[in-house]
Amino acid sequence: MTTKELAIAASTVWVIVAAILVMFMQAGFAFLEAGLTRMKNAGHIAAKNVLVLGIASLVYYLVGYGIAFGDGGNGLVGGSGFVPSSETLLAIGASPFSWFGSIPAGAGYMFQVVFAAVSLAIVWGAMAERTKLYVYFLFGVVFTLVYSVVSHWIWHPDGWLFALGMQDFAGSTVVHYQGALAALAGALLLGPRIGKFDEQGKPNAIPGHNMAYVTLGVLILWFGWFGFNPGSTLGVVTGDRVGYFAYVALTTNVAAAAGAIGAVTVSWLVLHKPDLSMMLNGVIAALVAVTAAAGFVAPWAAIVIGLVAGAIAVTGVLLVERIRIDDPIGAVAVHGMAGVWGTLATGIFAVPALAENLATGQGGLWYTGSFHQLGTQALGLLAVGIFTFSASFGALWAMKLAWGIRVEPEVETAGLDVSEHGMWGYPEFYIPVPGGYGTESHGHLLGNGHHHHPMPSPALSEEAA
Amino acid sequence: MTTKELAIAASTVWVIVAAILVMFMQAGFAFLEAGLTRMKNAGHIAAKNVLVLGIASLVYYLVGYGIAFGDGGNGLVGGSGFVPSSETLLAIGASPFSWFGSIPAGAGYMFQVVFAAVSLAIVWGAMAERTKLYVYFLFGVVFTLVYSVVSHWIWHPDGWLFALGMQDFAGSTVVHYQGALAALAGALLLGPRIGKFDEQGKPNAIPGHNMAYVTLGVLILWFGWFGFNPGSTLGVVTGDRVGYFAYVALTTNVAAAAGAIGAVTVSWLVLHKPDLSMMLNGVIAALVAVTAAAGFVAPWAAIVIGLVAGAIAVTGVLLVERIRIDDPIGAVAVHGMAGVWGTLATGIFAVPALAENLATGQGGLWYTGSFHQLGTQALGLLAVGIFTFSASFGALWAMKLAWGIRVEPEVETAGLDVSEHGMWGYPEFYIPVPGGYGTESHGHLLGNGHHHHPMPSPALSEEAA
Amino acid sequence: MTTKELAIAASTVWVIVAAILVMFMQAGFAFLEAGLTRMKNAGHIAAKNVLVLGIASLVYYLVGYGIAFGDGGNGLVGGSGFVPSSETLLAIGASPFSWFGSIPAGAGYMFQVVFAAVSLAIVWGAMAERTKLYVYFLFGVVFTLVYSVVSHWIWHPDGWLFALGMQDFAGSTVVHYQGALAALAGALLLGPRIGKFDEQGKPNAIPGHNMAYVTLGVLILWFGWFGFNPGSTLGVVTGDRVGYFAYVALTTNVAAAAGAIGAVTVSWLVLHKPDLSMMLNGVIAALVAVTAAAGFVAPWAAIVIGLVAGAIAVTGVLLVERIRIDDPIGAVAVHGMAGVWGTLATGIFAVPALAENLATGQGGLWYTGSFHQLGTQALGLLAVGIFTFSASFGALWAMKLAWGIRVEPEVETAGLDVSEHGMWGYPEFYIPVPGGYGTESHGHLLGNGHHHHPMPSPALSEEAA
Amino acid sequence: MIKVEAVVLRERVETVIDAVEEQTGHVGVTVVEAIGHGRQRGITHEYRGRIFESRFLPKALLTFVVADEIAGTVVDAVADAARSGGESGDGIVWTTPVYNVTHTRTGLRLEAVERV
Amino acid sequence: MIKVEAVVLRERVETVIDAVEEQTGHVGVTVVEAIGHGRQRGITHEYRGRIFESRFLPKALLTFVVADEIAGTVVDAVADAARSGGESGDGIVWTTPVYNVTHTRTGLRLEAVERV
Amino acid sequence: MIKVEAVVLRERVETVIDAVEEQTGHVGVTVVEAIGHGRQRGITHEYRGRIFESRFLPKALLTFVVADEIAGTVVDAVADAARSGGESGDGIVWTTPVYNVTHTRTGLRLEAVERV
Ligand SMILES: Nc1ncnc2c1ncn2[C@@H]1O[C@H](COP(=O)(O)OP(=O)(O)O)[C@@H](O)[C@H]1O
Ligand SMILES: Nc1ncnc2c1ncn2[C@@H]1O[C@H](COP(=O)(O)OP(=O)(O)O)[C@@H](O)[C@H]1O
Ligand SMILES: Nc1ncnc2c1ncn2[C@@H]1O[C@H](COP(=O)(O)OP(=O)(O)O)[C@@H](O)[C@H]1O
Repeated sequence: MTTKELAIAASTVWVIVAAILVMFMQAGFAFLEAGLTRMKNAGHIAAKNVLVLGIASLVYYLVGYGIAFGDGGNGLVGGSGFVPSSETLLAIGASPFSWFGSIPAGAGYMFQVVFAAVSLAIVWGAMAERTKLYVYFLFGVVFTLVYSVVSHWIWHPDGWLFALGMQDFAGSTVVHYQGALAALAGALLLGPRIGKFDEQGKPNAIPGHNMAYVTLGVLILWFGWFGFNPGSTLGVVTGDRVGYFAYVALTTNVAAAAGAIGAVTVSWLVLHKPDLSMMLNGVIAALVAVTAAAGFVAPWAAIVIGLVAGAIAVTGVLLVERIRIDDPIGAVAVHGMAGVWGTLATGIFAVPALAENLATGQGGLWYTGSFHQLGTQALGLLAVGIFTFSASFGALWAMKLAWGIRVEPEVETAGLDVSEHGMWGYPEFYIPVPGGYGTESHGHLLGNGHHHHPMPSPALSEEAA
Repeated sequence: MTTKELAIAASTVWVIVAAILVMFMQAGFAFLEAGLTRMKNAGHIAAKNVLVLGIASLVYYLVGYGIAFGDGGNGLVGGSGFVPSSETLLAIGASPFSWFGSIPAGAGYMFQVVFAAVSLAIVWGAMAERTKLYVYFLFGVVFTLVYSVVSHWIWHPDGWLFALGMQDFAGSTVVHYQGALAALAGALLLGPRIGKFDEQGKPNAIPGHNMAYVTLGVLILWFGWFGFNPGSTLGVVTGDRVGYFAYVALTTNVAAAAGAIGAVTVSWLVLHKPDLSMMLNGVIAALVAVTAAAGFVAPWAAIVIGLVAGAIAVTGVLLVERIRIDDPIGAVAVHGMAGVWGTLATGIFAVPALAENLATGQGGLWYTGSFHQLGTQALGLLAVGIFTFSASFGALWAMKLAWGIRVEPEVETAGLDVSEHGMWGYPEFYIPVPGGYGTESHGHLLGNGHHHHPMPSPALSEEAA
Repeated sequence: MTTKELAIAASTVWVIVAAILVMFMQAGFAFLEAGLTRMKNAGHIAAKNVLVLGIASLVYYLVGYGIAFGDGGNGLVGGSGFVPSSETLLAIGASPFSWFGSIPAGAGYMFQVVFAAVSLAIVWGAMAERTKLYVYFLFGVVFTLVYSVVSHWIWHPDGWLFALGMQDFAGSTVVHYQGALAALAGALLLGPRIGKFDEQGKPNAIPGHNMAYVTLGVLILWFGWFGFNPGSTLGVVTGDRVGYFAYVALTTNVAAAAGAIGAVTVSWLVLHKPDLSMMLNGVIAALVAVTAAAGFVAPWAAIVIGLVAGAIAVTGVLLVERIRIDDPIGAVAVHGMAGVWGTLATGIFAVPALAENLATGQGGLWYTGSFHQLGTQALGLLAVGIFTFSASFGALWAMKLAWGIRVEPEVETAGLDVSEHGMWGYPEFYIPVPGGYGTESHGHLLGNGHHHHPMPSPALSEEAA
Repeated sequence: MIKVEAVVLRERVETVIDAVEEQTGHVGVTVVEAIGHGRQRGITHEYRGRIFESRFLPKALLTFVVADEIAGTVVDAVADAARSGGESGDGIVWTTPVYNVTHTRTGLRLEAVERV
Repeated sequence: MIKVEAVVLRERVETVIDAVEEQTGHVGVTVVEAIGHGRQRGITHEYRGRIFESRFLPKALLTFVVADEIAGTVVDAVADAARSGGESGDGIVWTTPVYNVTHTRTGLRLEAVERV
Repeated sequence: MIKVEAVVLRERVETVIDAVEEQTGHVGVTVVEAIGHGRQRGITHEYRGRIFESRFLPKALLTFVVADEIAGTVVDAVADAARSGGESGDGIVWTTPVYNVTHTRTGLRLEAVERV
C-alpha cells in the first residue's frame, strides 16, 4: 500500500468509528427522554428513536446526502449524488462527493447520516407524550430535508455561510440549534400536556419516571459525543496537524465536565437543591455548546463555555416553562439556547492559529478584538433560525390543519403505549393482575387450575345481620 | 515502520475495534431478551449472557479457534492451533493461523470468538424462562464446537462450502441461522411455557416486562452490528478497495432502517397496531438478513432485503406461534427465517463486480440470470440445516433423557430468579415489605426500633359485638 | 504523509478509541452500583458517576496530568505541564509531555484522565447509600491528586517504582487497588448502613434492586476494559510487535471469562446457590486481576488468574462482611483483593520474553524461579497501600471531624434521592398517587376535573348503627 | 361511629375526597389501590398479534370513619362526586358501624379528638 | 346487605371469583393485593451469601357485597375454591352486615340495581 | 369474632404486630399498603425547580380478626405500638363485629381452629 492509501485507510477507520459512536447516541436520547417522561409512555418514547434512525437513514441516502454534499449545486443546495450507487460510494474524492477527499463517499454518508438522525431525535424531546404517531414519519422526512439544506450552507464549500467563514465545527447550529427550532415549533403548535399548567397558568411538575435511565442516556451521549466532535475532523490529519482529533476530544471532555459542575452548582444555588436532572441536562448543554467550538478554542475557553452552558441549562429550562411552553426534556433550552451560546462563543474564543489550521473563518473577539467572526456567527444563527423555524412551523401547522398533530385527551391520559401500540411499556405494572406482578394468573390465562377441593363448611350462622 | 507493518497496524486496529463492538452485542441480547420476558426471570435472563460469553470465550480459545481456522485440516474441520501460545497469537499470517494474513492470530481469535458468542446467545432466546441452568453450561460447550465446524466449512479456504463459493459475508448462515436451528431444537424439546397455549391450543400473550429494555437491546445490537458486518472485511483493504468496510457499514445501515419501517408498517396493516416489539424485532431481522449480503449487494438491494426481513419478522413470529412453538423472543423467526432469506437474497442480488472484488462466488440471479449462486446458497443452507439441527437436537435430547432440561412447574411459576438463584431480579418488587419499597423494614431486619410509647387508652366499650 | 506520521496517526486513533471505551466504563459503574443498591437511592448512585467524571476531568487537566506525566519532576512527582495550552497538547513527544512519543500530548491526557475517573468511581462503591454529597466534590479532588502521584511512581520513567521495574500493565495497583484503599477508608469512617448488622453484629442482607442493571453494568465494564488493557500499549507497535494490543485483548477476555465461571462455580459450591451478583462480581474481579498482567502473561496464566479472582470475589465479599465492614458493592474485595492478587500474579506468571518486549521488569517466579519480580510487586503494593490508605483516611477523617461525612439517619432512611435532591429516582413508585402510576392525578394537580354529576340518592336508612 | 367504604374510579379519588370535605367538613381518609370486576367489561390489550382481555379494572377503595350524624351526607357526597357520567364502572358505596375508634397519637376516642 | 371478605392465595383469586359466580350468579368483587402473616412460615431468600426470611407472604383480599340470602353460599363457595390443598396459607373468610349500599352510577340502592 | 382494623405508619407495622402477639398471643394479620390523608400535611417534592406537595402519605392498613374477649387488648396494643411519638400521622384503630369466620384450609370456624 502507498502512504496515500494508508492515510485514507487510517482516516476511514477513524471516521467510521466516529460515525458508529454517533449512531449510538440514539440510545442516549431514547433513555434521556424516556427517563424524563412518564411510565405510561416509556415504550413509545424509547422506541421512537429506532424509527427516527430508520427514517433519517433512508431519506438521507435517497436525497439528503446529495442535497447536503453533492457537487454541482449552488450556495443554497447541493446538485447531485442522489440515490448513490456502489461505485459512487466506493470512490474517494471523486464526483459527486468530491468534497470528501480522504475517505470513500460511503464513509461520508455514514458520518453525515448519523448527524441528521441526531438532529431529528432532538425534535421529539419537546413534543414528547402528546404527538400523533404519523407525525414522526411525515415530519421526519420533511425535517431531514430541511436539515440537509442547512448543512449544505455551513459545511459544504459551495454553501453561502461556509463561504462567509462561519465556524460550526461539529454542528451547534447545524445539528442542535436546528433540532431545537423544530422542537420549539412543535411545542408551540401542540400546546402543553394535560395538567402541565393549572387554570392560572402556574406550571406543575410532571416528574419523569427514571433517573437511572436519564443518567444512562447522558453517559451514552457523552460517549457518543467523542465521535461527534473529534470525528468532525473527517480524518487523521487536519491542516498540518496529525491526530488533531485527540485535541478536539480533550476540549469536548473538559467542557462537558464543566457543564456538570456548572449546572449542579447553579441548581444548588438557584433551586436550593442539587437537582439531578438539571445536572444531567447541564452536561448535554455543555456538549452542545462546545460542539461548534471544539476545534477552534483553547481548553480554558472550553471550560468557560461548558460552565456557562451548565448555567444556561438550569435557567433556560425555567425560562421556557415561565413563558408557558411545555418542553418535557428541556430540548429548547439544552439544544437551542446552548447551541446559540456555543455558536457565538466560538466567534468570541476562536484561537487565530487554530482557525487558520482549520482554514475556516478567523480568530475570535477575545484574541483579535474584531467583531467580524462574531458577526458571521450571528448572521448564521439568524438565517438558520428564520429558515428552519418557519419551514418546521409551516409543515407542522399544515399537518395540524389537515389531520391534527396531537393525540386525543383520553389517549394522552391513558398513555401512548397502551393507546397507540396496544401494550404498556411496562405491562406488569399496568395490567391488573390479582396474582401480582409476573405471575401466570393474567386475565387472559383464565381457565388454568380451576380444580378445587370441596369440603363441608359450617352453615351460615343466624346472628348474621 | 514499513508500509506493510502500517497496513497491518491499521487493519488490526479496525478488526479489534470491530470485535469489541460485537462483544458488546451480548448486552444487546441480554436486554432484548430480558425486556421480552417477565420480571420474575429478568435477572436470570440478563445475566445468562455473561455466562454465554464466558463459556464461548474459553471453549473457543481451547479448541474452537483451531477447529474453525487451524491449518492442516480438511474440508470438514481445521487441524491445528488448539490452546494457542503467546508466540502463535502474536504471529501474523503464519501457521497454524496462516489464513489471517493482515492481522495477528490473536486479533483473529478476538474477532471470531465474539461471533461464536453471538450465535450461542441466540440459542437461549427460544428456550427462555424454562430451561435448567446446567444446560447453559453443557449445551454451551457442545454448540460452540458445532458452530466452529460450520464456520470452518464456510469461512476457511479449506472448507467445502467455501470451495463451492458460498457467499455468507458476516454470517447470516454461520451465526444466525445456526443459532436459530439450535433454538428451534430447544423450543421443541422443552415445550411451551405454562399458560402459553390454552386447552384448545389457542396461544395466549405473555407480555414481556420492559419495552425500554427491548429498545436498548436493539440499539446496542444495531451499534454492535457495525462491528459485525463491516469488521468482516478483516482489514482496511479489500481486494483493490481501500476502506471497503465503510461501504459495508452503509448497506448494513440502510437495511436496518428498512427493517424498522417494513416491520412497523406490516404490523400496522396486519395487526392493526404499530406493535413496538414487532418493529424492534424487524430491525434485528433486517440486520440478520443483510449480514450475508452486506459486502455483495447494492444499497437498493440492501433496502429491499431489509424491508422483506421486516415483514418476515412480523409474519414469522405469528407463524411459529401458530404451529404451537413457544419462542418468547422470536429467535426462530428473526434469526432463522431472516437468516435464510438473507442467505438466499445474496444469491439473488450479489453484484458481479463486488463478488469478484471479494473473490467469493459470483453475481446473483438478478444480474447474471444464472441460478448457480442461488443454488450454492441453498445447498449451504440445507447442509448446515441438517448438520446443526440434528447435532443440537441430539445433544439436547440426550440431556433431556439423562437429567431433564426443563425446570419443575413450581420453579417456572415462581420464576427462575428466586428459584434457581435465591433472589429476585427486582427484590423490592417481590419481597413482601409492609414498609413499602426500599425501606429498612424488611422481614430480615426484625428487631429494629421496637421501643414504643405507652399511654392510657379507653377501656373497650361494652357495645362491641 | 511520512510513515512516521502514519504510525502516529494509527497510534492516536487506537489510543483515543481506547480512551473513549474507558470513559464509558462510568456508565458501567453507575449501573453496577445502582443495581446493587436500593431503589430509594438509585438516582443519586447512578448520577454521581457523571459528577465523578466531571471532577476528575477538570482536576486532572489542571494539575493531575502534570503531576503524573510532566517532565522535570523527581521519583515522587512530575514537575511541569500544569493547565496545558493547545500548543502543548498538540505537540508530539515534546516537553512537558515528552514521555508520550507516539501520540499527541492531548491524546495522552484523554487516555490517562479516564483512568483517574475509573479509580475515583471505585471509591464510592463501598461508601454508597450514606455519604454526604459535598464529600464527592471535596474528596474527589483530593483523591485525584493522590492518584496522580502514584501513577507517576509506577507509570512514568522518573517514578521510583517504575525504576525498580514494577509491572502494572494497566493498573491493577494504580487504578483498582488505590480506589479500593480509599473505599476501605471511607467504609471504615462511615460505618455500616442502618440495619446492615443487627444488635449481635450479625450481618443482614440488604438486596440491591435491579439485577438487570448489574448485568448491564458488568457488560459495559467488560466492553470498556478492552480499551483499558489493550489501550495501555499506548500505540500500535509495542517493542518489536505490531498489533500487540490484540494479544492483550485476548488475555483480558479469557481472564474475564474464567472469572465468570470461577465465581459462579464457587458460589454454587460455597453458598449452595449460583448467586448472580456474585458471578457478575467475579467478572469484575477477574478483569481487575488481569489488568496488571494482561501484557505480561500467557493465555493459560490469564485463565488461572481469572479463575482465582472469581473465587476471591465470592470469598472476599463474605470476608469483608464478616469483619463488619459494610461494602454494598463489594469494592474492597473486587478491586482491592483482586487487585493485589493480579499484581502479585504478574510477578509469578510474567513471561520473560514478553516482559523484555515491554522493557519492564523481568520474568516471574514460575519461569525464572527468582522471587525478584514478585518482591518488586509486593514492595509496590506495600508502598501504595501505606501512602494511599493513609492519605485517604486522613482526608476523610478530617472532613468527618470538620463537617461530618455521613448523612443523618432520617435522610438515610428516607433515601438520598428525595432527601438530598428533592426527588425520587423513580418518582412514580414513591409519590403516593391514588390514581395509580403515571396518571395525571398527582397531588400537585389538584383542581383538575372537579366537575361532578349530582343525582338524588336514597336517604340514610335508619338501621345504620 | 360509621365507616363509609367506597369503590371508585382511581381518577375520581381526589374529587371524591374534596366533595366530602366541602360538604361535611370531615377530614381523614385512607385509600387503597384496588382492582375490580363487575358489570363492566375489562380492558383489551394487544401484544405481538395476540388480543387479550383482563377481566379486572383499576379502582380505588376509600375508607372514611365518620361521626354517625354525617354518614348519610358522606355517602351522598361520595356517590355524586364519584359519578363519572360514563357507561359503567363507577363503583359502589356502603356503610358499617364501627366501635372503639381510637386515635393513636393521643390515645383518645376519635370523636373526642375531632371535637377538639 | 352482607359484605363477605376473604383473604386468599393470589393464584386462587380468579378461581374463587369464578366459583362465586357459578354457584350464586353474583357478579361484582373488589380485590386488593395484601400480604399476610399467620400460622404459615414466610419465604426464605438468599443474597450474596446471607439467608433471610420474610415473615409475610403475598395474599389477596377480596370483598363481595352480596344479598343477605346468598351470603352463606358465597362464604362456602369462597372457602372451597380458595382451598389449595397445600400445607398452609389458605387464609380465612368472614362476613359483616353493611348498610346504605349505593350504586354510584345510578344513585340507586345496589339491591335495586341488581334486581334489574 | 371482632375485626380490629388499624391505619398505621408503614415503618410501625412490624412493631404493632409484635406488640399484639406479645400481649395477646394472637397470631394472624393481613396487611395492605395504603395512602392516607388526615390532619397531617403531605410531603413536599422538588423537580426541575417546581415545588409541589402530595396530600397523601404512605400508611399501612392492618386487619386482625380476633376473639371477642381479646379485642380490647388488641386495640390498646395496636394504639400503643403504633404511636411514633411524632407530630402527626399515627393513624387510627377501630373494631367491627364479624360473623361466619371460616378457616379456609380446614373449612372450620376460626375459633375452633385457634382453640386447637
Ligand atoms: N357487589 C359488589 N361487591 C364488591 N365490589 C363491587 C360490587 N359491585 C361493584 N363493585 C366494584 O365496583 C366496580 C364497578 O362496578 P361495575 O359493575 O363495573 O359498575 P357499573 O355498575 O357502574 O357498571 C367494580 O369493578 C368493583 O370493583
Ligand atoms: N386472624 C386473622 N386475622 C387476619 N388475617 C388472618 C388471620 N388468620 C389468617 N389470616 C390471613 O390468612 C393468611 C393465611 O393464614 P395461615 O394461618 O397462614 O393459613 P393456615 O391456617 O392455612 O396455615 C395469613 O397470611 C393472613 O393474611
Ligand atoms: N376519619 C378517618 N377515616 C379514615 N382514615 C383516617 C381517618 N383519620 C385518620 N385516618 C388515617 O390515619 C392517618 C393519620 O391521620 P392524621 O390525622 O394524619 O394523624 P394525626 O391525627 O396523628 O395527625 C391518615 O393519613 C389516614 O390514613
